[in-house]
Amino acid sequence: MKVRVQLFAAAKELLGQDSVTVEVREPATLGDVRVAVEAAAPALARTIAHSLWALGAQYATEETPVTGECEVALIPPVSGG
Amino acid sequence: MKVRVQLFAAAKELLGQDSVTVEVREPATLGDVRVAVEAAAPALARTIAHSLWALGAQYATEETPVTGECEVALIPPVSGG
Amino acid sequence: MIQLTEHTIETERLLERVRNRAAGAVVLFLGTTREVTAGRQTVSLHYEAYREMAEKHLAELEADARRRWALLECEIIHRLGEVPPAEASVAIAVSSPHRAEAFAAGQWLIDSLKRDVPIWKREQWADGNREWVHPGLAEAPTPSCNVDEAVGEITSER
Amino acid sequence: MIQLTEHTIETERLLERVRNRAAGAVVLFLGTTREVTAGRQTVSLHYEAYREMAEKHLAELEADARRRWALLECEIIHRLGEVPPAEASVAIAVSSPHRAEAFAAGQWLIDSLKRDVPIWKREQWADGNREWVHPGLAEAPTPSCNVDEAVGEITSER
Repeated sequence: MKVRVQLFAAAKELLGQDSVTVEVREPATLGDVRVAVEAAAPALARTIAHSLWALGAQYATEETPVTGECEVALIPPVSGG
Repeated sequence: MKVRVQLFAAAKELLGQDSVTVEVREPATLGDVRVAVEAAAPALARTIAHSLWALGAQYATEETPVTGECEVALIPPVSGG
Repeated sequence: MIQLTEHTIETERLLERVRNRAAGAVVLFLGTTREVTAGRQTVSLHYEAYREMAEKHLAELEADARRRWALLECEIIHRLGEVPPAEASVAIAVSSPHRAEAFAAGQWLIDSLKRDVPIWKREQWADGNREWVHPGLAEAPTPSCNVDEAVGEITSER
Repeated sequence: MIQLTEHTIETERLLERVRNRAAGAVVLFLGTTREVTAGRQTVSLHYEAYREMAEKHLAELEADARRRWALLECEIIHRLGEVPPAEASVAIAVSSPHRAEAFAAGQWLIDSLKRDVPIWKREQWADGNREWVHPGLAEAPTPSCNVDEAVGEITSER
């Protein structure tokens, strides 16, 4: 299945696009998505190492199952406020 | 010498006046002034027991010497803010 | 800057004065008149100060706060006279490069002000009673006097 | 109430909304753009959010704060886009019967927001450099790129 991962801040600028879509085999977890993104966009490796993941607009662990309808996002270290 | 003691809040209202002037023998301390005020205005006894004193617009102990030119004030427990 | 005033505290102008290009944080504290205290309804609070001493003491608090924390601006305003519900009797505004100092200084300033500065408030209760607030003074041995709004010479203690 | 906005944060209206007849205390925190950070001059900060998640998270912070402290009102506003020096990128305003809760909730809210809410800032330095701020990401292995103000696709990391 295809999973679209939203990108923000430095991750978005590193890739020059606000999302990256990867192919993962079902059943998949956020960890599988991570591996696929690292393969598709090696430039993001360092950022990913320091980032969290969100599923359905909430922080989620890499064990969390992912379906094709899920809203997935890479959350680099935040700096609001 | 005569010493004028400024009164505020409940102390002022209890006496119906914003100061009380007492006679003390020189050399005098704030403690002597206190004794003289208690004698002149027995209605203030309870308030005085819970109050501080100010000399020249600063908190001062009862051992502090007082002269006739001093600005003396009775400071009941404060409640600003 | 410190100020005692008989007028409404203008918070927008106060915030303008503490804004600073070197600041990362601004903390504003407002002490406001609470309508209900321990189940009793307050019509307004009336504040009185020993002005000369209060101004001196507030200026010392500002100087102390500036010594203790890296503040860029520090303003303390206390209103005197009548203060109706929801209006501010006191405003403390500080700015600093980082937020920890601004919060710490703001809390310390209001705590110190309430503990030490010679300002007093009188509750005007909805039932017609008035009383000066003198924390620590034991309950008055005489009952509080019911007075007309127009009078106001007589009071009771807490 | 929580809000993400592209516009200047109107502090006076914010204070009006948190004023409350049952409140004895109001605490307002403003996070403002600091012109100089570690000796470098900032022209402005640019804020970006994962809007849907940030709004959800801010609403949860408000709900948590209301559970933890006896708050009467609680407002969190974060500005997005460009924020010039001395202007506020974030405003947190709370009111409560007593001041301890207002200070504690205000500090907890800004600490939690800065730690968890998916909002990012990009420094626009006076020397022409831009960089996204990602605390904990080690120094970029490549030097930061000097870009025109008009470009802005390329960035470096802290």
